Amino acid sequence: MLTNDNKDKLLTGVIWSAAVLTMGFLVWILFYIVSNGLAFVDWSFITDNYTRTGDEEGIWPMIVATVYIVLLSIAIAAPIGIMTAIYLTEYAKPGSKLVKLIRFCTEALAGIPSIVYGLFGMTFFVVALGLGFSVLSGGLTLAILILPVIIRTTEEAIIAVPLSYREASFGLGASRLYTIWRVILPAAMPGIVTSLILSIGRIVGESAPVFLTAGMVARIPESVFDSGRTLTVHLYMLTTELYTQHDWDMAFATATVLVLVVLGINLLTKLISKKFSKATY
Amino acid sequence: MSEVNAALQAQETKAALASSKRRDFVEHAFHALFLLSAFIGVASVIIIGFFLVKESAASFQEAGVTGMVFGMNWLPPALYGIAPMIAGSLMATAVAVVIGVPVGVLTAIFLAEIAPERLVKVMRPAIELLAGIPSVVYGFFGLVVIVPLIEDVFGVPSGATILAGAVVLAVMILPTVIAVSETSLRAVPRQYKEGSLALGASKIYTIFNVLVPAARSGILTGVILGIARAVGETMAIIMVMGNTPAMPQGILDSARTLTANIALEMSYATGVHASALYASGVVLLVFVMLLNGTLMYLNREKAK
Amino acid sequence: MNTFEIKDLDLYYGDNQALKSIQLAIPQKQVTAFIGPSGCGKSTLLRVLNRMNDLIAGVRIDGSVKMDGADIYADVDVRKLRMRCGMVFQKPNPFPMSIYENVAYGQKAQGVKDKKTLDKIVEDALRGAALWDEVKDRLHSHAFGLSGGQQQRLCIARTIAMKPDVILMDEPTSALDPIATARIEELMEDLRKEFTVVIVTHSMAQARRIADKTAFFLMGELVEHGDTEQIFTAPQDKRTHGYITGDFG
Amino acid sequence: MNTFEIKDLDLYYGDNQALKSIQLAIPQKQVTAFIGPSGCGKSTLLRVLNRMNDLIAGVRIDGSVKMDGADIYADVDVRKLRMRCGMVFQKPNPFPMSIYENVAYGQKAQGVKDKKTLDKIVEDALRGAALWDEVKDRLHSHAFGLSGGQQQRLCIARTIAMKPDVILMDEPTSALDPIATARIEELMEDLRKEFTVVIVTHSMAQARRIADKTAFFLMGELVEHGDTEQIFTAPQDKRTHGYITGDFG
Amino acid sequence: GETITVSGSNSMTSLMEVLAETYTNKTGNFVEVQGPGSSAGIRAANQGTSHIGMASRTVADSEVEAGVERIVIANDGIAIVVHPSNKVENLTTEQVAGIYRAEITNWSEVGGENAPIVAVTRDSASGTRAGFEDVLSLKQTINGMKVSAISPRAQVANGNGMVKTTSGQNPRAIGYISLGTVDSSVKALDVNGVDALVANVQNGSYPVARSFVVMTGPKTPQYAKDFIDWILSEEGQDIVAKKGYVPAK
Ligand SMILES: Nc1ncnc2c1ncn2[C@@H]1O[C@H](COP(=O)(O)OP(=O)(O)OP(=O)(O)O)[C@@H](O)[C@H]1O
Ligand SMILES: Nc1ncnc2c1ncn2[C@@H]1O[C@H](COP(=O)(O)OP(=O)(O)OP(=O)(O)O)[C@@H](O)[C@H]1O
Ligand SMILES: [Mg+2]
Ligand SMILES: [Mg+2]
Ligand SMILES: O=P([O-])([O-])[O-]
Repeated sequence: MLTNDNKDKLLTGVIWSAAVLTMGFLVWILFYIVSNGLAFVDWSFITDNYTRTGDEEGIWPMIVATVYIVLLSIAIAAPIGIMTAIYLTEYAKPGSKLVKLIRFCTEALAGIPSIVYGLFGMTFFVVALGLGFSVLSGGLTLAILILPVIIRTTEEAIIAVPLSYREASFGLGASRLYTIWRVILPAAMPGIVTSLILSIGRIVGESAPVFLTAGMVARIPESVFDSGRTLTVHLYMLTTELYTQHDWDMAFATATVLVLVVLGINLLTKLISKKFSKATY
Repeated sequence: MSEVNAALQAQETKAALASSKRRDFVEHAFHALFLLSAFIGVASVIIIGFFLVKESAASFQEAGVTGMVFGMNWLPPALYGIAPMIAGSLMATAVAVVIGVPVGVLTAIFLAEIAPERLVKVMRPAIELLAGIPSVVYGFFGLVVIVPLIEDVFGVPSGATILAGAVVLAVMILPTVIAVSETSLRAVPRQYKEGSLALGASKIYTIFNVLVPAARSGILTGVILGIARAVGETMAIIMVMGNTPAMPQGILDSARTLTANIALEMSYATGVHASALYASGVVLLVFVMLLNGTLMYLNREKAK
Repeated sequence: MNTFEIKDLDLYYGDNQALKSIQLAIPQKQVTAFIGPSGCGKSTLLRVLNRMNDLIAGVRIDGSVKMDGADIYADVDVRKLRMRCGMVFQKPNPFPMSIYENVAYGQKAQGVKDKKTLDKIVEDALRGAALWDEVKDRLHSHAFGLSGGQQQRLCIARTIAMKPDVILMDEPTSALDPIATARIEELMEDLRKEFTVVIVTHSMAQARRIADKTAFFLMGELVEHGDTEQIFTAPQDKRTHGYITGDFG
Repeated sequence: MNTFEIKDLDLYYGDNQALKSIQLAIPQKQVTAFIGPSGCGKSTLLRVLNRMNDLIAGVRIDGSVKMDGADIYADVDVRKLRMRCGMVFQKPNPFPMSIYENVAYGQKAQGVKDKKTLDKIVEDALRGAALWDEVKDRLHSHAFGLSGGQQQRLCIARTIAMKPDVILMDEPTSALDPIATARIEELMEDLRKEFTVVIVTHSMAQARRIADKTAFFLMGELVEHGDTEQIFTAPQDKRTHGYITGDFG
Repeated sequence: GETITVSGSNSMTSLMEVLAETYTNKTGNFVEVQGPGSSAGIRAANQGTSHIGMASRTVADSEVEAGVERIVIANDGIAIVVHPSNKVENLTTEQVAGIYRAEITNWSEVGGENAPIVAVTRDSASGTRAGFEDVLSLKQTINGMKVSAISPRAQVANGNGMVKTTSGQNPRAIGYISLGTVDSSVKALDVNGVDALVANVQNGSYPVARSFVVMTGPKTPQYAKDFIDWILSEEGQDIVAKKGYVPAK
């Protein structure tokens, strides 16, 4: 029979082990990837073209394609998402049927597995609208995919703006629009920026919905109607074609770059929200 | 005299307070714009739903809903049974939950209640990093590390098993479970904790008897979001689970998930075969909707 | 002259009745205090006067509220009403922007853009709120750098800048220290010369110090109202008597 | 006999000093009230007595606090200290479980499992908190079904069930209506027979009604303490006088 | 220059990308290659969504619509591969078929160690798989439709590389991949005693072989057809040979 104190000690031990396990796994994955890949990441790996004749094996075209797709989907989704969040928090009657419908649909969008987005994007944008495998198809598909992330996070940021600001602004006879523009959006800005960066992370990490809509051509897209291969898709392609040790090295190197990109995005989120919160408060 | 004055002032005030229409126009226009934006999300769901149903109709017609959902054999273009894939998805998810949820919840407890603040400052970004790593990287890691490991440890002919998929999924749902659980643990009113400690209860007793029960619905939300993520995961699973379209006999057997089925065959398939893949998507969506429904139900309980 | 005349006012939050057939006249250019125990409806009634309760879903109002003889729940532009009835809240709530921007906010929201006009209005308002001397050298620094008492005066300045007829204050000093409280109470002396002031306070002593008229509420009812001196020295209702002698609350 | 003896106590929240060289003795089996304006440090001092401040990061304490002669900041088991000094909070905070479970909680946390023992303790505690008759038929229904006043008495019962020597109360009636407040005040009469009671209150009237001793705080300092009657009728310090006559606060 | 779009067989992409790049460097016309799989290539040619479709197997008349032209640009063997440590050197076509039908499940049945066989196949509509099934008669008829007879318990890999990784990692695995992609990480078995060599494919003695086919539709522009002509030219066919495939001419 365990005494109370021993039971406490045991449970404390269990909790510590869970934390160690979580961290252990993270360190293991990171170490495995980075230790195998970092040696092959150099400047030319980043800035070189990628050719199948074997002259160049850089990832520059993938970086450019990733940036294009990120910019395009954010440019489409951000205004829509932010305006939706404004509607839900500032205009709609809470609990009305309309809000329920919109919220239900946002939840549904958030729940749809990304492979289904791929399926849909390929049928709708690529074939039905005739956009082909292109940065545009990919950007549109991913825009829908990140819409719920932006809506939810922005909503939370807006709701977190103290009621007292709204009261003060309305109390001074300001209109709703003016209140939103001058007080609410600036105060919610760190949250909004965070939501955008979260979305970037999501886009960078996706693979199936990207290659089913944007294709996988490894060159710098010249227009939004060209196909492009993102970094993650590139890693996926590499892993399905691991022939020589050299192929392995390139896969590890690409994975390392991806991990570093994600790390950079996370740090950026922290930095920006810190900076904003200093600026406004 | 003063009555006349009063009446005059009333009129003046009334006029001064009367609403002006021109200004309201801009307000109305923006109101409409915001509303329109809000409907784009609704429209997207409708279009996606429409296309899925439309595209999957042919296969449901050909094979019948029960023929597909309960069919044991996937041999397009003759047989379109996706029961093995449904089982594969469910088993992989279930095992991932069994592994990932206890570890996740306990880690959340660690972060919210046990860890010194300095450690939390290191761990939280680390866990966010875990959340941001692309699933392809997890799959790659699973393929070259976990799969051979399972071969060695369990002595099975091939390590590409449900267990391998579940381990990878467990790690992938950890960040979701941890983040949501930690938030809800921290949201438990301070009074509960103080009340318990003031009665001389130990920290651990307080955690398991007051904090965790009070945060239960939040923790459940985290678990359900984790399940949704696990059910929807594709690329990592393709790389580690063997993708055999046969009914799995146990967790040390290979299996194919619904998502893997779509990703593996989508670009090849035509006709009814393609339609059957859309049907897999519909089944997947039904799962996720059920999960969402559960979540809404739970949150309604919480609101009470 | 009365600024407000409230007749048969009932107010419900959903099913919960928070105000019960209130009859009350609020005289012009005087300070009227609302007192009563927590939850009795003081804030609710105050917010009826500039229709701030419109922001809360599920609020239902019966009865009539007239401002200078005009029904404010008839077809009026709520924004204009709120410009005429400025409001100061319990916790100082300056906007997260500079001192200047805070005071100019209301005018800018009405479309005033001319810098000179704004400068003048800002200065006048800050003087009116007895804050000018303390901040004139740092008008463009952030409002959050001010102390609690200064922030509250800034909120009063912000309200004065709208040139309202009425200033509504909901426990404006309850979050302040005694010295800051004293400064605001002094300021009230000046304000009453120009504005009709309605103040909610939980401190009977404060009501006694600053109010011309006092209204005592209990559980949504207006128990008694009249001259402050009379309420505190010769209350008509024994509930009022019980409250001011400290039998409950 | 004094239960607590506090000497030269300084307390800092980070750099902010919240208590300044407090000297205070709290006598056994009497009711001691802490009064003073908001933020003066009443709650902080109360929480010093059962080391509840340990939970807050960055708190630093100098000086000595002795309970029955033993230094509670020396090497003591905090859990045992807290069992001896029960605490009742401002807002009733029953746990989200049944009435019975709430009262039995503390004993269970000590490892008591025997049903009979627990039943007895629960009944005694509920009787002690004058709640037994109201809840005896629904011991196993959820505590949130009780009214605010009942919940607060449940929290007192929960504390009594630990058989403490001291009960610390932080504004225990400020969230309650007058009738519930009256019931709790009645209960205090009984409690003082068995326990040393320390109560923080913002209502001077309440302090006067229930306390044997009163201590008046201002900005972290103990201005004056002594017999309640004396503090209210013949305060030694003019700040005390100013406060009780309503000049500030 | 113009952009020529090519899509289809995954096995053909590694060859096609080299051809494309050489051609682009030569003419300035960009060739875009997507490699989702042979069936997608056939569909692309039928629907005209790409200029050129690719299939790594023979395409039947019934599969293409009128106006779609099929051109063989190369021939390729399908290598049966195992882990380099596997002692088995040779299998007959019957044995291979037996393994994939799951009639042979242990390496000892075909002269190897006593260990279970892990069969790895490609996804159901891969050209490599179709070619493999054709040659080994791995077909069965169900509901009047010809479908694969490969056991559903065989693992499915979504590309030549994935098959290779699995066979190269697992000593019990067997798989099949395009001969042009074989290297030292796996061991290619002899089939019916014939070495898996390009020469043996060319002279017809190696039994498991298929054609690389490109398809053009009525909408395919001349500049895309020029690309195919160039592939069939000496220069193009040289590259085919250099990459380890059998030239069509
Ligand atoms: N937004 C709201 N929704 C529902 N009920 C409310 C709301 N605001 C106030 N109430 C209820 O209306 C009643 C009156 O509240 P009000 O805030 O006017 O009291 P008060 O006299 O200002 O009290 P206090 O001194 O605590 O500020 C209370 O019972 C309160 O619970
Ligand atoms: N957790 C904390 N961290 C930092 N400062 C604190 C903390 N809690 C209280 N303080 C500060 O310590 C001082 C005393 O606070 P305390 O809560 O003891 O006052 P109080 O007399 O109980 O006031 P009230 O009547 O409002 O409850 C205040 O200035 C307060 O801001
Ligand atoms: Mg109020
Ligand atoms: Mg306090
Ligand atoms: O060449 P395939 O990828 O279709 O086998």
